[in-house]
This record gives sequence, structure tokens and C-alpha cells, in this order.
Amino acid sequence: MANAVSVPATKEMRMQEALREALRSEMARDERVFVMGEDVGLFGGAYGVTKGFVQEFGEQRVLDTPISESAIVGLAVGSAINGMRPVVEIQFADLLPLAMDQLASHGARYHYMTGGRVNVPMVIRTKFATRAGGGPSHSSCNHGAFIHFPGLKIAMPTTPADAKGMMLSAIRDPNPVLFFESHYLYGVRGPVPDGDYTVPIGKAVVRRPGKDLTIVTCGGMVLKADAAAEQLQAKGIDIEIVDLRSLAPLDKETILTSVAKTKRALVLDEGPLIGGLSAELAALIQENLFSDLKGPVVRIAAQPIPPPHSPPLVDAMIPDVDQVVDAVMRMAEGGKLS
Amino acid sequence: MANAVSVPATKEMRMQEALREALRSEMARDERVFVMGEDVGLFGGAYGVTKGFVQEFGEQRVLDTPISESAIVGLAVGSAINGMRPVVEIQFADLLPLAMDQLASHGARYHYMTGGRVNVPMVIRTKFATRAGGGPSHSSCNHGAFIHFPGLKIAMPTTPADAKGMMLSAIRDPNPVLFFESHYLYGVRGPVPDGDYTVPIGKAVVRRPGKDLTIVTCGGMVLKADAAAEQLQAKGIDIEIVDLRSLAPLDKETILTSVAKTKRALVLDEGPLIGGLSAELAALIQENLFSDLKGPVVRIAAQPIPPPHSPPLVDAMIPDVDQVVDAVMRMAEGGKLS
Amino acid sequence: MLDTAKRKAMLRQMVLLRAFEEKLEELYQRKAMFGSTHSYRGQEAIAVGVCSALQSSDLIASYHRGTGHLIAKGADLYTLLCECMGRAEGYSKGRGGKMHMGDMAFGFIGNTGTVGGTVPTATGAALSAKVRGSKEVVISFFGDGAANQGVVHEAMNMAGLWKLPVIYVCENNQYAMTVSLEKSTAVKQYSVRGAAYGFEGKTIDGNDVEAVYEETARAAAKGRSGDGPTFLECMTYRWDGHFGGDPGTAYRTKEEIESWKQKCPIKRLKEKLIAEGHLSESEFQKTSDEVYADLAAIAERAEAAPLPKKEVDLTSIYAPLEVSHG
Amino acid sequence: MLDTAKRKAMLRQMVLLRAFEEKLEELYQRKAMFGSTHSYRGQEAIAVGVCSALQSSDLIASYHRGTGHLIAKGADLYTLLCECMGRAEGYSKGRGGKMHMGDMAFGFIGNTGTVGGTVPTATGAALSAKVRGSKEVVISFFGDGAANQGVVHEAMNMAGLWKLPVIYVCENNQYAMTVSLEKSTAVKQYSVRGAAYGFEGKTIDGNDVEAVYEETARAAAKGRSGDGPTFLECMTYRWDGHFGGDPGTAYRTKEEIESWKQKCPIKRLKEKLIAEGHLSESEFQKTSDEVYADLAAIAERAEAAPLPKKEVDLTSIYAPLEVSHG
Ligand SMILES: Cc1ncc(C[n+]2csc(CCOP(=O)(O)OP(=O)(O)O)c2C)c(N)n1
Ligand SMILES: Cc1ncc(C[n+]2csc(CCOP(=O)(O)OP(=O)(O)O)c2C)c(N)n1
Ligand SMILES: [Mg+2]
Ligand SMILES: [Mg+2]
Repeated sequence: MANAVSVPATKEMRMQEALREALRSEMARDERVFVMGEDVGLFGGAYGVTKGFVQEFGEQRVLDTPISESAIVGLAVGSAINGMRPVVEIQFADLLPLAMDQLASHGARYHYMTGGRVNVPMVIRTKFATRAGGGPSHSSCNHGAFIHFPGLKIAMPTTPADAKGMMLSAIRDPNPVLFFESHYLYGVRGPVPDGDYTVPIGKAVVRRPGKDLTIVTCGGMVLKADAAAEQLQAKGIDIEIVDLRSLAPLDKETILTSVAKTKRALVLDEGPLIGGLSAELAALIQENLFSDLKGPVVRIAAQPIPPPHSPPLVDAMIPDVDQVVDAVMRMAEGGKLS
Repeated sequence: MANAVSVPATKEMRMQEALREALRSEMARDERVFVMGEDVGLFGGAYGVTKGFVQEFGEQRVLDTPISESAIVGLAVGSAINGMRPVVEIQFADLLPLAMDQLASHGARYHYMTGGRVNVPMVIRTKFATRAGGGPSHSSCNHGAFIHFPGLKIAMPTTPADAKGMMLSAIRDPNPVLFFESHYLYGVRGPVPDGDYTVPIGKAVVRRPGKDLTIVTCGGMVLKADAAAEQLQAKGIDIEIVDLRSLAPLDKETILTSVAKTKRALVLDEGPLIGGLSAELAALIQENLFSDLKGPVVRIAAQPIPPPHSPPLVDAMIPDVDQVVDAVMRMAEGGKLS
Repeated sequence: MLDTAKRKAMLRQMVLLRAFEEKLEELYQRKAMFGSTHSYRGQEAIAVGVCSALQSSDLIASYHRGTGHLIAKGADLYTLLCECMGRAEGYSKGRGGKMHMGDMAFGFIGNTGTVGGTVPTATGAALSAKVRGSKEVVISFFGDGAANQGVVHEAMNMAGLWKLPVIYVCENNQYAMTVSLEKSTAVKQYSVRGAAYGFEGKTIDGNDVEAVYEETARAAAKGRSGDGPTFLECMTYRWDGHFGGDPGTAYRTKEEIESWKQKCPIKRLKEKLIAEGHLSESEFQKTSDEVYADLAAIAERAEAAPLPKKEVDLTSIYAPLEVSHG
Repeated sequence: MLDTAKRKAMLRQMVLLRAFEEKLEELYQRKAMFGSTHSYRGQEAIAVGVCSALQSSDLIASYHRGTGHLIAKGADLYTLLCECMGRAEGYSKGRGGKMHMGDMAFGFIGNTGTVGGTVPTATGAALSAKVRGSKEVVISFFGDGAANQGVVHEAMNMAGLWKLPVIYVCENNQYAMTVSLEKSTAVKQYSVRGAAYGFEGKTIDGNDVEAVYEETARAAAKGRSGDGPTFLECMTYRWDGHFGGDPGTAYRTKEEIESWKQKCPIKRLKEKLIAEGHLSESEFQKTSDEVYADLAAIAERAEAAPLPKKEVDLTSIYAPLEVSHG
């Protein structure tokens, strides 16, 4: 053939579409894969990810469930142990605590606690993001609690391509994978490679190379970090952005390699400040690179309050671009922080 | 009177007894206080804390419940909103995830999310500790997950005196208080002041003063820290121990004052390493005291695996005294860590 | 039997509940309301029938489709509208929105957006009533979809066991979002579940406000006299989509929706009162116009009210300690 | 009807289950067993009756009082004893102890120490059987106390809805730890709850191993032919305390315990077989002695087996990725 060097063909699409493509192709490829959750059938899932599935794969493989989050996860665990590959939709992250026991004490522990005799290959998809109008029961970012429970893998893709690639990896993983999909990112378009494109769980990526300071972040915050980096570039500060993509296991190597180079780190998280992902990242970095660091690892995270309803309260709670820019300026300018 | 300086009278007792004394006196003093949980009646609670209560206060105020952790907490929330002061026993911390939604998304959020119109004055008591024979469902230390949910207060007393004093404060607090009682500490005796003795929620204490290095810890780990400090004293290293007592709100002032003085910090936690209390403490300390620190904040915590059953596996998982001693020696000796 | 004045008051209340949802829908369309609506149109007889049968010391707990319950129990319309629009003067100071409020001043324990989440709360409030020996009765409102939540089962078992003064009002509008009854449960009527917890379960016509009133009054008397809970399943239908923006027709036929509109609870009582000679069409129209006009004026005020400031008050998550422990 | 050979095999199995618990008790007393025991003595007819009616491709999920179920389903005694004693060669390599195991090689989905926690797991395994069109039937064993857990309710509703091939075997030994039935539920028999989920519920004599067998066989045939779940409530009694160290007498009278010992399931079948002329006292004694002796030898081996090393393998929490994705 004339064109021997293969340039992977891509298509522009939204994250929902990328997820749908991954799920759909995997359901076609592997008949053990099935989908369950509230409104995943006729309605196509609360965010349209499983649109058309019930027509294509039938009600046996696309199960609308009662409103029973704990048993939804529990049945997924049981079906996974007995040979299936369930992909569950939990409508939003606030509902995960309802299934916490089945997820963190059952699904996540079976492999370890049976001495490796039992595997639980399942995916739990959920949407998250703190946003106006959601309020305390519909817009929690609680991924930071789940990293504390050993045995779960946790994915949080930022680009449509990663969404597809990580979803394929998640379904094929013999372990339970909690898959966080950002409300903010559902609508963002990007190129997605065709075909059997996978992105490993557990590998971060340098989203933007830079030399002065590393921002370690994930999910929708990657976009804010990038916007901040653009502003900072104009001020002569060269930011490197590490997009975690996986929160468990954490890709320590990529994180530490970047910070070892830039010697300054800011961690940026959409979850509440205390005891979550931002704490783990800050602890990890200073633990490993203390003598290289030119200043403390600075955390920017959501304020530690329940997610509020009204726009100004939400705006005050979640990290914004200005806050990142200001923090970096303080870190870079010397003074107490440098 | 001759003896005008009042020396508070104390009695020696075990932590269970101190808790019982606090609960009992508060039930006598305030008829809104009642107790509910599995086996709290005739059996006196899984660890004997409510022994004799049903005889003294009757079945109306000492309720044996069905095995329904979520509704136990949920009914406590409702009864608290409607004028009572429930004190709930959840037999062990592993069961908290079953009640996670009612605890973290309902009880903890009502005050905030109703604009302060509704209060939830309740106490959830639970036992914890990773120990041989408990295994993956009976010996989890998951306090690190709960500090991530705003709106809860979290107590973890170390001494019988604090157990009494904090229990009284917890019952009188207009907020939900999650009260962690260490399995290891139940049997430890200590002096307990008579009468209406309270210890505020939210205040740490310097358990052992020292000048070379601060160990920040809580619960059963305070005893291990102390044993390590004794050994280190013999080697000429003077350890200060901060016993947090409250995990939420954290007493930043006491922590930071100590580390600002010693300039070296080790955080020691019985919960699993990733994303829990130890991460928060390390992040917090380096964030505030980076330029004072002579080395990184070192974390010693349980290994990030589910709690195992067999003694050698448990011993390998949870922090021990030697590990603390070794870590301090490395921190103090210079080299990469100093 | 209900006297005419009471029935007229209930009719007016139902009109108000309907007017309120239509106002929210309008605000939603104009993006003046944050978050979603969950229209109560078609279900008004339940909130009004239940709350009209209560004493003011009785309590209610509600859920996401909760505006009707609150108004029927006595919420202040201005404060409620402020909350729907995220205003600082709202019930929750804009923190909760219409799905997250609570105010014991008018016997409203709370609602949340977690389906089934307040059923244990209501049950616990009833436990408090029992332990204190008060004569309060508690209403736990929830939808058919909520009946399959685990915590609902747990709470009902306790209520049956301890004979708590709680009435479980299951508003069976036959759909949970887009999932129909037969796709989410194997039983024909949820009321059979009463028997699973040792108490009475009954299915009634939820569009008949008088029946709802009578059954609530009976169940409340039972609860007050220590005879325990009642499960009241009220069959009804929501006219609109699940939330603002959902036309509600992807999973329901136009015919089905239309047939239920014919069973309108307002029309039903109105026609009955007219047939009995207690009401005229013009009198009804006048009442209705008044209700709509008053509400419009209040909504205008609420819309003009300020949003909260863009700031986080970290102390807001805890209630302040009381000064004395006396 | 059950033939003699099968009934004799079941008798022997029940003796083995009893011997096993007595061995554990002995090990517990000597502190050779880590964690607690949960004696199955008195309940043997349930595990044996149920598992004898299954095909080897059928599955079970168990709970904390689970040793009997496992043995009846075919667990290896040495590996099981190793796990009880925290040995490296145990089912879970010493990680789980007797409350946390699982091995699909003999159709054992798993057990955990969380009351009610494996009921959804069993139900999910049945969902898998249905989706795959296999003919597996799944047994979900649980205690009376577990019946009040929320997730049990949720799972049963789904099982009824989707007509899953699962049999809920509720071992009603009338106490949950120290709390008696009447203090934890308002219903007289849990079997009424079948109706709350649209399937059959039946209460049977759990000390009659033949009845347990027959009912299981019937329910299994029903499940296999797509007619959905069955709730089998087996009335029984645990002879011993809740766990090792609990004499079990603080909340139960000596008379009650004694009266149930008279209803011993082993004695019952043994006497029946003797009365029918199929068994002699000495033949029974011989069988029993054999069972005890074999077990003692195995336990001795297990006790001599090494503990795991004192080390943490951080990779043990995840199953390794498969090499090829086919
Ligand atoms: C626990 C939980 N699961 C799922 C959702 C998403 N959700 C919101 S409303 C709803 C349907 C509720 O149905 P029903 O209880 O019948 O009340 P209705 O909306 O019909 O009034 C769902 C699934 C939620 N809010 N909470
Ligand atoms: C969810 C949960 N709550 C509480 C406990 C503590 N606990 C262990 S066994 C038990 C009683 C269980 O009773 P039942 O289900 O009847 O089983 P039995 O012990 O009688 O066989 C309790 C309360 C637990 N292990 N799990
Ligand atoms: Mg509904
Ligand atoms: Mg029992």
C-alpha cells in the first residue's frame, strides 16, 4: 500500500459519544458485557450514553432497574463473579454512598479477601461535578473518599479519546473500576481514534509540557488549569500540567518525574479540601521530593462545605482559573512561599 | 474550708466504664437523650458500654434495633430534628458504609442545607481497630473517609478521661458527632474526673512534650507513639506527641504550634495510607510550615489493603513501634530526609 | 363528612399548588430558577388532602417533588420562591434549592434530592413523638420509585415493630423518571408491603381529595392512639415530564396522559361542588384568578430579591454550640 | 421420595457439620483459631437439605455462620480448616478467615461478615445465570436478622421483577445475636415478605432435612424453568451462643435451649432410619466415629500448616490484567 505509515484515523465527538462508542463496541465484541442502571433503557441513561442500546442489544442486556443503588452494585458484583462483565450506571456521584458497602466492602475486597479465588470485573459509571442548581444531593464530588478504599480502580478521563480508551480498558479489567464522568466534560468535543483504542488504567499523562511549575489535576479541572496556564504563559511562567486520568492506582512516576523537573507543584481538585485527593497528592509529593521543592505543595480544592444550590455560592466553593493564576503568581514570586 | 484549692477527684476506670458513666449521667440529666442500636438493651451493647441501661431507663429509652444500619442512623437523624438527642451504637466501623448516605449526605448536611433552620444533635458511636481475627468486614479503620464529608464532627478519644469528657460534649453538641472508640483502648485504665467533666470537640492535646520532633497521631496509635518516644528518649531524641482527639474539626493550631517548634513531623495513623487522615495532616503541615521544616513530613499509616484475618498479615499491615522508631531515626540522622 | 367551607378551602389550595408549578415552569423557561423543576401538576389532591387532615403540630417530610407538600403544610410562598430562585432570603438561604429545605416552625422536617432519603427521617421524627409521648403524627411523602430503596424497607420495619405514629404516603404516579411500574417492581400495588411490616396497607384514589382527606384522618387518629403506622398508596399521575425540559412523552403515550388529565383532581372537586350547588363557575374563576394574581406578585418580589454573596462561610456547616448546658 | 442411600449420606453430612463446629470450638478454646466461631450446631438440616438437592453447577452464597453451607456444598476440609486457623494454605491464604471466602470451583460465590451483604451477590449471580441462559440455580443463605437489611429488600424486589433463579433460604434461628424475633420485626414469619416482591414465600421446619430437601428441589426446578425465586424460611435454633465465648443464655432460657435440643435434626433422621430398619445404632456410631476421626486427622494437619509470612503484598488487592483481550 502507498501509505504505509499508519496515521490513526480519528473522529471528532463529545465525551458521551466516545463513551457510547466504547460501550457499544465492547457489547458487540463480548457477550458477557451488559448494562444496568436506572433509566438506561428506553431513555438511554440520564445523559444519553446508552441511547439506542436497548433497541440494539435487547432488554436482557440493557436493564432498567428499580431505584436501589445498593442492590444495583451488589447484583453487578454477583453477576461479575458469575461470569459477566456488568457496566452499571449510577446517575450521579452523590448516590455512591448508598452503595458504599457493596462497592467498597464487597466488590473492592472480594479478590483480596478470597486469596485471589474470586474476581469482580465490573465498571461503575457515574457523573459528577459541583454546579449551580444541583445542590447538596445532586452535585457532590466525592472521588476523594473512594481513593481511601483499597481494591477499587478509579478512572476520571478528561478528553473524549481517553474516555473511550479508558472505558475499553475498564470493561476488560478483571477488577472493579469506578468510572467518574464530569458533567462539565460531557459536552466537550475532541478527536477520538477509531477502532480498538485503549488507554491503560493507572497511567497519567502530561497534558501540557512546561518547566516552571507542575499542576497536578484531573477531570474538569484540567481545563481550568489549562486556561490558567495560558494566562501564566503570557506572564512568562511555563506550566506543566499532569492529568491524572486514573485516581487509583495513582501514577506516582509521572507525577514525581514532572515535579522533580519543575520543583514546584500545585495540586488542583474539584473535591472538597479536607482529606481527599488533593491531600494525598500534596503528601505524596513532599514526601518524595522535599529537598527538591522550592516551596510547599499548594492545594487548591473545593471549599469543605456541602455543594450549594445558588450560583454565587457554587462559584465561591469551587476552584476557578483566577484562583489558580493567583496562587501560581504567589508561588513563583518568591517571598514566604518560594 | 481548710483545703481551698480544689483538686478534682478522679476514679480509675476503663474506657468503657468512662463512656458508660458519661452516657448514664447524661441520660439522667437530660430526658431527650436516648440510646439505640443492635444489642444495646439486654446485652448492654457489643462492648458493654450500655450495660444496665435498659433496667435503669426502660425500653423506651434503650432501644434494641433490627439489623438496619442505614435506618438506625436515619431514624436518629429524624428523632434529633424532632427534639431528641439520640446516641446510636453501630457495632463496628466497617458497618458505617451501610449508613453512609444517611450519615454523610443527610445527617451531616441538614444544618447547612436548610440555611441553619434544622439541627441534628446526634452521636454515632462505633468501635474500630484492625486486629487479627477481625478480617475484612470486622476491623476496618475508615475514619479517614469521613473527614472528607463536611458537616460531621469526629471524635476519637485516647484516654478514659477524654472518652468521658468528649462523650458529654458530643451529646450536648447541636451537630452530628461520629465517635470512634478504639478496640485496643477499651481495656486500658486511667483516671477519670468525677462529675460534669467535659472536653471540647475540636481541641487536640500535647500528650507528651518534646523538642526534637512531633508525632501527630490519635486513638490507639498514641500508645505506640509513646512507646516509640520512650525508646527514642533513651537514644537522646526528644519526641512531642500531639493527640488529635478530634479529627473534625482538626485543631490546626495545636498541630502547627508543635511542629513550628520541633521543625520535624511524623504523622501516624491506623487507617490505610492513601487519601486519609495521614495525607491531610502531611499536606496541612507542609503547606503551612514548609520553610520551617527540616525534612518532609513522614507518614506512617496502615498499608493500603483490606484488613486481613491472620496475625502475621495484620502485623505487617498496621504500624508498629519499631517502624516509628526507625522512621524517626532516619529523619533525625540527616541524609536525604533531614 | 367534610363541610363545604373546608372543601372550598381545599379546592383553593389545589389551585394554588397548580399555579405554583406553572409559575416555576415559567421561571425555569426564563432561566430565573436554578436547577430543575419537578412539577406536581395532577397530584395536587394528595398534598392537599393529607395536609388538610393534619393538626398544625403534626409533621411532614417530603422529597424532590415537594413544593406541593410544603405549600399545603403552610410554607411561606415568598420564602419558598426565593429558595427556588436561589435567593438569599430563601428557606435555605439559597444553599439548598427547592429539593433541600426544612423548617420545623411549620412542621416541615425536610426534603432532599435522594430518592427515599427522608423516609427514615420521618420515621425517626415519629419515634421522637412516641418516646416523648407527644400526640404528633408524622407524614412521610414519597414516590412509587422510592418504595424500592433499602432504607425505606428498614424504616418501615422499625415503624411496624415500634408502632410509630407515621403515615407512609406513597404517591404512585406510576413512573420513576422514565421507568414504569411494571419495569421496577413485581407487585401490582405497593400497599401489599404494609403486611410485610405488620401494618395496614391500602390503595386509594389519589385524585380524590376527599378520599385522601378521610383516609389520612383515619390513619392519623390511629397513629395518635398508639396503633401504629399506615401505608397509604395514592394512585395518581404527573401531567408533566419528570423534570423541567422533559416532555414526558418518550416513555408515556399521549393517550395515557390525556386520559389522566380527564381525571384532574381540581376539576373533580370543582364539578362536584357546582353540582351540589355550593359553587358557581364564576366564583371558581374568581378564586382562581386571585390565586394566580397573588402568586404572580409574590414571585415578582422574589425574583427581585438579591442572590447570596459570592463567599464561603466555613462556619455555616455546624450549628453553633449552645452557651449553657444547664 | 428420597432413597435410603441419599438419606444416609445426608445423615453422615449432618454429623460432619456438627463435628466440624465442635472441632472449631475446641480450636477456639485453645486459641488455635483466630477470630470467633459462629456455631452451626442445631441448624445442620438446612445446609445439608438444601445442598443435597442441588446440582454441582448450582451456586451458593453464604454468611458469617457459613461453615456448614460450604462443607455441604463440597468445600475441602483441610483448606477450610487452614483458613479458620489463618494458615497460608487456607481458602483465602489467611486473608479472610472463615467469614470471608469464595471459590467458584465448587460453586461457592462467597461469604462476608456483613449481615445481609451477600444476598445481592447471590441475586446477581442468578441474574448472570438468566442472562447467559444457563440452568444454574443460586442459593442465598442468610439469617433472620439479615432479613431487615435494606439491600436484601432491594435485591429481592429485583429477583421478583426479573424472575431470577434464586432461592432465598432464611435460616430463622429466632435470634440475631441477642435480639429475639419479636424485638426486631413486626411480622410473625418472614416468609410473608415473598408476597411483597411478587413471589412465593413458605415457612418450613428447618430441622427436618427431608422437608428442606424436598422444598429446595421443588424451588430449584421452578427457578430452572424460569418461574422465578422462592423465599424458604426454615425455622430452626442454634444450640450454642452467637459466637465463641457467648454462652447464649443471657437472652434465652435453659428450657428453650433444651426443648430445641430435643428437636435435633440428626437425632430425628437417625431415629427415623432406625425405625424403618435402614440403620442400626451401632452402624450410626461407626459412621459418626469415622467422621470425627477423619476430621481430627485433617485438623491436626491444618494446625501444623504454616501461617502466612509477615509481609504485605500490595499487588494482592488487584487481579492481574489478562494478557490477551481476545
Ligand atoms: C437514590 C436516588 N436514586 C436516583 C435518583 C435520580 N432520580 C431522581 S427522581 C427519580 C425518580 C423518582 O421516582 P418516584 O420515587 O416515583 O418519584 P416521582 O419523581 O415519580 O415523583 C430518580 C431515579 C435520585 N435522585 N436518588
Ligand atoms: C450489617 C451488620 N450489622 C451487624 C453485624 C453484627 N452482627 C453479626 S452477626 C449478627 C446477628 C445476625 O443474626 P442473623 O442474621 O439472624 O444470623 P445468625 O447469627 O442468627 O445466624 C450481628 C448483629 C454485622 N456483622 N453486620
Ligand atoms: Mg413516581
Ligand atoms: Mg438468627
